[in-house]
Amino acid sequence: MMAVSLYHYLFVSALLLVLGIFGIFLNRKNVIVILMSIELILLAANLNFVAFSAVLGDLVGQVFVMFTLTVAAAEAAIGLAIVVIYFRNRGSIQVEDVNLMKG
Amino acid sequence: MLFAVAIFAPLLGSAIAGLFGKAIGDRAAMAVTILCMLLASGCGVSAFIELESGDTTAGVISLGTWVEAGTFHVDWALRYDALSAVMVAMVTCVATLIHIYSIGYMAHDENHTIWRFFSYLSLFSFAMLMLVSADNLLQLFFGWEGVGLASYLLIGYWYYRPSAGAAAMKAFIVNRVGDLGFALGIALVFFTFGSIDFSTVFGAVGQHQDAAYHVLGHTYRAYEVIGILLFIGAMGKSAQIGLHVWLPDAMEGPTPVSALIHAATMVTAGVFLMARFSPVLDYAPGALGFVTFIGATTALFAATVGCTQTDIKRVIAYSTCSQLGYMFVAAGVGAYQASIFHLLTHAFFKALLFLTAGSVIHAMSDEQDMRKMGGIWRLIPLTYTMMWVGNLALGGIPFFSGYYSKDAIIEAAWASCSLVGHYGFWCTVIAAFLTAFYSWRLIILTFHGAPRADHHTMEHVHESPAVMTVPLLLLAVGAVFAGWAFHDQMIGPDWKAFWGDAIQIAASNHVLHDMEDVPGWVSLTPLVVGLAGIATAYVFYMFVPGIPGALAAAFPWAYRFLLNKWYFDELYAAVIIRPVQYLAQGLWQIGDVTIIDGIPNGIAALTEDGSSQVVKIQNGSIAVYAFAMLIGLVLLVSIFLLFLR
Amino acid sequence: MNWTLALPEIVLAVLGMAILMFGVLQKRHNPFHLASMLTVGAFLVAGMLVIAGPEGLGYHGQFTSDPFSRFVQVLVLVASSLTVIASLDYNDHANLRRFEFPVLILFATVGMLVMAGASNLMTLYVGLELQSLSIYVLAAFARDELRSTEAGLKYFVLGSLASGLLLYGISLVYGFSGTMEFDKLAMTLADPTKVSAGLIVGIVFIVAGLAFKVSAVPFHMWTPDVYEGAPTPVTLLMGTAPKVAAMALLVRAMATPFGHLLGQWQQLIVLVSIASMLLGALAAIGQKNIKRLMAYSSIGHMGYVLIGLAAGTPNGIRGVLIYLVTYVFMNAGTFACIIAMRRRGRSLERISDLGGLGKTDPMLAMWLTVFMFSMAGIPPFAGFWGKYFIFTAAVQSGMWALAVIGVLTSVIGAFYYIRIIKVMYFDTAEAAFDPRSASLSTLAAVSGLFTTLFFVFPAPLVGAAEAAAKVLFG
Amino acid sequence: MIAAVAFYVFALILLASAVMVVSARNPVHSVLFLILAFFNAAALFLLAGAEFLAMILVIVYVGAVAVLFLFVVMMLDVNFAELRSGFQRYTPIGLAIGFVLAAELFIVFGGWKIAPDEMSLRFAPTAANVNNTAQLGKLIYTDYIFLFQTAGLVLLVAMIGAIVLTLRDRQTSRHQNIARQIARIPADTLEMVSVRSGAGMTEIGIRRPKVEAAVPEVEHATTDHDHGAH
Amino acid sequence: MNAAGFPLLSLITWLPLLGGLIIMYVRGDEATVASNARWAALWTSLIVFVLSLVLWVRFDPADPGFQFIEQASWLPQWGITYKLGVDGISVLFVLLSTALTPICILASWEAIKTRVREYMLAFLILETMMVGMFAAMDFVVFYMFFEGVLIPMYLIIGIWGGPRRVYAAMKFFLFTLAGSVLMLLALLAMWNFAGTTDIPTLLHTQFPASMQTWLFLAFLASFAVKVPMWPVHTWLPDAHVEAPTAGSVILAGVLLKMGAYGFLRFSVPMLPLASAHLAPLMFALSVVAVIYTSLVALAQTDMKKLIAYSSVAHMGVVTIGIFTINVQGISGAMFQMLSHGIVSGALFLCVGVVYDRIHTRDIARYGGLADRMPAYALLFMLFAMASIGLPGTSGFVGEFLVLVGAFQVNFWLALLGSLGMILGAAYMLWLYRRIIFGRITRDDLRAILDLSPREMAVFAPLVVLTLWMGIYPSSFSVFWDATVSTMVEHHQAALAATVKLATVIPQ
Repeated sequence: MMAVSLYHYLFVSALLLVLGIFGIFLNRKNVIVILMSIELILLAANLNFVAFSAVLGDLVGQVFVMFTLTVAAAEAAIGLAIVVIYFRNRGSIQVEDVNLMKG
Repeated sequence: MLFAVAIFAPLLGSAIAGLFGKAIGDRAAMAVTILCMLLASGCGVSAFIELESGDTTAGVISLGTWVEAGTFHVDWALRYDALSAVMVAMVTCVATLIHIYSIGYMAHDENHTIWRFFSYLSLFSFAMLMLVSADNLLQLFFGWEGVGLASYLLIGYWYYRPSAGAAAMKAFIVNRVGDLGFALGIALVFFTFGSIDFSTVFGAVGQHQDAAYHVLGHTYRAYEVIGILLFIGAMGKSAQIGLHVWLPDAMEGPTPVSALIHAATMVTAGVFLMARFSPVLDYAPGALGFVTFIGATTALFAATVGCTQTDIKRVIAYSTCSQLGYMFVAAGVGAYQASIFHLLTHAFFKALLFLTAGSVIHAMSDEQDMRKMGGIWRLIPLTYTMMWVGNLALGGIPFFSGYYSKDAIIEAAWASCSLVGHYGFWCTVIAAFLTAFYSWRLIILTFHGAPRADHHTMEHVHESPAVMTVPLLLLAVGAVFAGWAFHDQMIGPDWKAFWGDAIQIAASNHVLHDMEDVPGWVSLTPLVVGLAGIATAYVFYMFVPGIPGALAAAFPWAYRFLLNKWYFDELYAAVIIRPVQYLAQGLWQIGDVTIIDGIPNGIAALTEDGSSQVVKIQNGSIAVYAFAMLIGLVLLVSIFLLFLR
Repeated sequence: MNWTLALPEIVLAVLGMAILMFGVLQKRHNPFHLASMLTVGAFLVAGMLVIAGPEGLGYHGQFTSDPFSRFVQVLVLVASSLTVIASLDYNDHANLRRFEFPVLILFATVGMLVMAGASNLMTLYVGLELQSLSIYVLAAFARDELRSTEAGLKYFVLGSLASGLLLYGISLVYGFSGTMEFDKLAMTLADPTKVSAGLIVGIVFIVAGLAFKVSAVPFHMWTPDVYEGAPTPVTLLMGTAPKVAAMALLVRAMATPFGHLLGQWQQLIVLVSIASMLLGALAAIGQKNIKRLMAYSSIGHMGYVLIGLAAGTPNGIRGVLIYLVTYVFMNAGTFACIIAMRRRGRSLERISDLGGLGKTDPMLAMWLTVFMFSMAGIPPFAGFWGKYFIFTAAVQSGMWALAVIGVLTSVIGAFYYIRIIKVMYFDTAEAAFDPRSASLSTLAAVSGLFTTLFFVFPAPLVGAAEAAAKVLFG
Repeated sequence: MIAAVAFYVFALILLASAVMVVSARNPVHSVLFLILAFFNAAALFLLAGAEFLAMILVIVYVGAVAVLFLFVVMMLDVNFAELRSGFQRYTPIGLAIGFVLAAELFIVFGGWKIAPDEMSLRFAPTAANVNNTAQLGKLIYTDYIFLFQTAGLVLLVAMIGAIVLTLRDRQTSRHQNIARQIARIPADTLEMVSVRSGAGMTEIGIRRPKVEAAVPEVEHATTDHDHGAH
Repeated sequence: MNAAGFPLLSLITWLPLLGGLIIMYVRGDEATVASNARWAALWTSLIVFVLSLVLWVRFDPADPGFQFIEQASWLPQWGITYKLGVDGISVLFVLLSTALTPICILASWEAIKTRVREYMLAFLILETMMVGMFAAMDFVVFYMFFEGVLIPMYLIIGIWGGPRRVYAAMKFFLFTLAGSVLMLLALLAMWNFAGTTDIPTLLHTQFPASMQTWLFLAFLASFAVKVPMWPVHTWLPDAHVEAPTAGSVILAGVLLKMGAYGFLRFSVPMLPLASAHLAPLMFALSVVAVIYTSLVALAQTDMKKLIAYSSVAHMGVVTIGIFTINVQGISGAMFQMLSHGIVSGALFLCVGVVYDRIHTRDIARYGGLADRMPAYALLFMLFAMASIGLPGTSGFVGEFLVLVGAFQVNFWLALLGSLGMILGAAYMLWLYRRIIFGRITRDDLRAILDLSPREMAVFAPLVVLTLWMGIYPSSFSVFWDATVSTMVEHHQAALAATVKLATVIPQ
């Protein structure tokens, strides 16, 4: 079963979630970093699932992680594709440059 | 039925002249209206005679339902009794004469719409006839407002004159103030009696004596309130002090109009109303006291003003005002018969005076200012004579009609033995002096002395054509003999037989009886002061013409006070008209535009402002958007954890 | 295991792949139009399967087919079909004639159908992602347009964040309840002692994730920008079908598994609803771009829909469904009109471009007027009825504050709707638009007729919505 | 005990590398730290008994996703010197909000408990005697077939999306048209001429090789997007 | 089936829409379209009018309930039915609507030159909405038509209006919408309580006292704007000034009546307690409206604005009458509404006549028209006098009955409420004096033409009605007498029941 208590996992995942969120709205650099932050958020959720799955002795959590990973991969592919074409048009992927439309 | 014909014939004439006048031409319009009027007067007089001779009995002619709402039921109906028959006869006769007179007077009208004039005249006659023949208060109100409309139209006949338009408006609006009181009075009558039919109301007078009405924080007897309210209506129509301001201005209309509506008929509607409603008023002593007080004050006030006016028609107008005051004094002390009697005689001599004045004006090439007349009595002797006749009647010189009626009123005032009655007495006595004074002032200034008009005008002074003078003569007959002829029936020993149920008085009211027993000096006083007035006028204006000027110089404030008609117009302008104008502008510009519109406009502006604020956060930045989402999330989670667990 | 429960989804996916193959292999002609037509056909087939299909809970509690899901699915299919039809003309002119477009719409629709039938948090997530990913791509579909790609980027980043939060929420719910199935969740939560804070926080996260999809305040921030930037048919799609599906999902999630926690989430929905209505009404006022305006308008509309949810009664849900139906048609029609705004081949988006449309193109102006009045909630148009049933529910539940705020914001909202009418009819005429294509005219007319004549026979639709709503409350 | 130590180590490295992902100045470094984070997360998975997922995480994430990230970062050729470092203006309040969230989550986690009857809700209890991979496989291909297929669709969409967004036929690139190559016959391209000796090329009318008009097919929809919709 | 033997009310309601459809499909060049649209609209409205005369003939005045009832299933599960019918209160409003529409169409014959087809369409739609609203026997149906009126009216003001038409149209729309959405909530609350929106049922439903107050206030929000009552009246002058002549006519003639009709149909009979309790508020607002707006009218320089303000004052009299809740007051209010519908409509037409010739509504630009336009002057005089409330014209009866009704409530109410008699005379005569009286000074006025035969035809029915209603009003009041009496009885019974309840409960 588990080597450490569930709470440890939950704390780690919560911190990971917050870090991921910070990555999205605090950084000014690069859109790709935002994509990576999203991966972190998904990872946090996955960690939760795995931990709960272990504690509950239920495989459903792990199954969900499988699907999550699939979706995350697809998301990464599409996200990167969008970033690429955005870069082609804009010539920049700085976060602060993404503000053509507002108001 | 003759009575109904008398009433509706003028309407027919008016409608034909008014709607088709342009097509059929002035002459045809005149012919139609005058024919109709002749028919009406014929029928009216016959109806009166029939009633008096007992050939027919008083009654009500119903013409169908008018207004109906629950228990409020009003019919179109003609009331045929002594009072209405007298009035109908008088109105039709005087109106017919004035119609005829107008043919001559209006011949040179620059307006070229004489058909319109005659249509209005007939319409006026119709309205007045409806008024006097009404069987209920609402129909009376119909006629009441109808004469208001007709007077508006007639005063404003020369619509291109700004002053005429203003005067017409003033007349209507001031009348409306009174009408409001009248309308409220009608409502209260309904509220008290459950009906506004005269028969029902008068029949139930005894039952509702103790009815109370709560107003102004106090509870009054309903009859008193009814009396006051109806009298307010009468004040407007009969130009009593306070609401008299329209009458002098109304002289803007052609002179026959003045004769018709502001002497003989319309202004007497208020007096008629008092007489008509005598059964109720007799139980309202407080209201009657008020009536006397106002009437007496008006009589005196108008007489004083009449002494300083220079416009010939205005002098006569103020004398009308004053005489109406007499009538109200009579009504107020309970001598309704006397008031109607005076109304009748006054109709003749006042119409005569106005028409004579019209003849003078006609002769003087439309000059109305007495200061520009003088020295024409030889040129227009007939007019001059007629003026004398009229003024003798007005001044209450014995054996002329005014003598009988005026004396009766003054005696009645004394006989009422009340404080306000005595006030009425003294006021009327002084007014009698002043009346005589300004009447002869008028004669002297107009006809005697050196001609003050320019040469051109003087050359054209001529006697009026027969179509004008014949009515004058006929009216003069009335002015001379009406008093003598009707004295006995109306206020003399036969009054009960004459009036029948038309004027019902309470058992406690015995003024007519007491009148006979007044001291001799009371009966003599009017004559004495009248003669004194005539004498004073001669002294002032013929023998020692410097006195008026000297008096005016000695008492400039008094002179100006009188000349400016006690500053009523100015007072109203300052207290009512201008504040209302300011208020109107203020309510519009500040109330509506700024405040009331300001609120929705402000809300709109606020909304737009809010909109721009809300949109500000939408700055296009992904980070900000994500941040907003996160704040939202944290907020929701916090709310949950803090409040909703 | 009754696999036929998911037959419409399966058939649609298979057809989608077939169309994809067809598009790839077709070399001679541009397959865009044909693929679009085939897609519409596939939607039709799926629609018939939905209507004719069996009911029940299948796939081990992962997927369900009940009147509610079928109602939503049909509506989603209609909305998607309208989108595809609208895209025909637009893509022709915008050089987006690529068969992937309808195929992506089709797969997005599959995702939405899955969402509609989800009875398990896992299904919910996967369906949502299938739908979202397709639409991310569609938003950026005009890949040489900076605005389109920016829209795609924004939508993607924020959408991913939202689905990350949703996922995290699911994990919490799973962890604190031990199951992901709606039925079992409902069973568990029936016992108040088992309701832990973690569970509720999880629900909040889930609500946040779904609220993002329906663009409810404060998760709405992406909406105006993405609406403006995305190709107009995609905007139309985003405005209709996914909103319907996500709202249905929200409703089902709140009503079935979390139904016993009504007291808790109700307040949440009330807050979100009020904020959405206010923002939708206020922010739209100053807009000059009609697509942005529609974005704010949709935020406002979702606020009204959420009133129905907040009421938490079958009548409320009925109101939600009816509102969504009317909303889909109004939106589709409006966007058809927006797509028709084109002068000399150039698409126009400024509201002022509509100037004098009443003179230059009375028919288009008339339909747009109908839609605007309808959105403003003026009877007898369909939009009024949506609001009517929503407010009925609110009143029944005694949520007076919500109802009053709702009607007042609808007045503010009416301001900008009728301003568009004002521009069309009262302002001076500009040059006429290019001739409309038949597809757009048809679309506008169909939507317009539905919007106008809805009031004549509302009973069948209302009855269906009633039946659908009742399911959720057992 | 060892497991606990291992957990702390991995968890710490995971969080530290997550911090670095977010804050590293160079995106390449971020990607590398992301990879590190994934490795450590995989270790945590392993500690929790999810062996298969741990492997998948490494293979899929590190092997595919992270590499894809790296590839794109490199490809986009961003001038890193220009990248603004530092954080947004509202960083302090942002941090505060973040920490509030974290704190709330921590508080909430404290309330976790497992009730016996909740265990009955489990859909797929772990079996002790079957290994993790087999169990998962069995579940995915049977009970979760519907979602599994849907997930497949997700991937399909991702594929279509990536292609549709990024693939473009350049006008300048030349494609091999096999059918045309095969269909080519000598007569089309070769002309047998008898050459006089001493004659110049121009004299015998040969200027250049005979070439068909070989315009590349432009019908394909993925070309020509120079004019946008707006 | 109903007294007519066929679905008369539905026919009257929907026939204009059919005419509208026909107009929509008129093809041809602009002149042809315009001409065809005019004729089609005129004929449609005339046919509708003739049909509606059946109501006049077959209506049974002795029956206080609804007549000509027709019913169709609509949303049966929610107690919402498509149900039409008229009772004494509504029947004449239906007739008023159908009578004014052809007059309006005729009045716009030449005045409207652009987009004639749309104009006529809008008017026909408007007629449908108006008739439907007055004939509705189901609250939801009522609401649908009530709000639906906004659509054509908004367009009429906005498209064919004057220079500030946009502001006016927006204001009109938003004011009325803001009010009526609150009514919608009240409607829903009533439905929630009674389970049906059937008006006859609701009339006999007793709502709890506290609920009544809220419902009343919600209704007030809607109807007060529509009437309009002070202080939510400011949309009216703007809307009137900017609307085309016929739009003003309909606005004054029918649309303002919708609010008062709402009070009569819903507030008073359904919410007797609240009506009794809040009557002082209504009186206060009405009295302020009468005095305030009359004064404001005095300050106007624009003819239409003046008449618009006078409308507010007259409607103030109506609301006084309604809330006296006695037969005279309500009857007077009814009469005042009908009369105002005709008279103010006619006054707006009068303004339109000169506006069509001189293209200004500035009072100062006119003067001395009596000289060149005697027939016009006569008509104007008639309608001005009717507006002032001269006995013998329609305006008097209503005003006086309201006075009588008000007097039974309170002297001050009667006095202040009747101040409009004086002020009304003041502003109306002042207007008349400045337009008709005086000397002609301007050349364009010197060349002005008197009424054309078409205009005469427009005015003729109005003249007849004005006099008819003034001289023989009982031929109109007989329609509603039974209904109003019953309503007042019910009201008193309801109040008495409450008093009894209140005295019983404490024991």
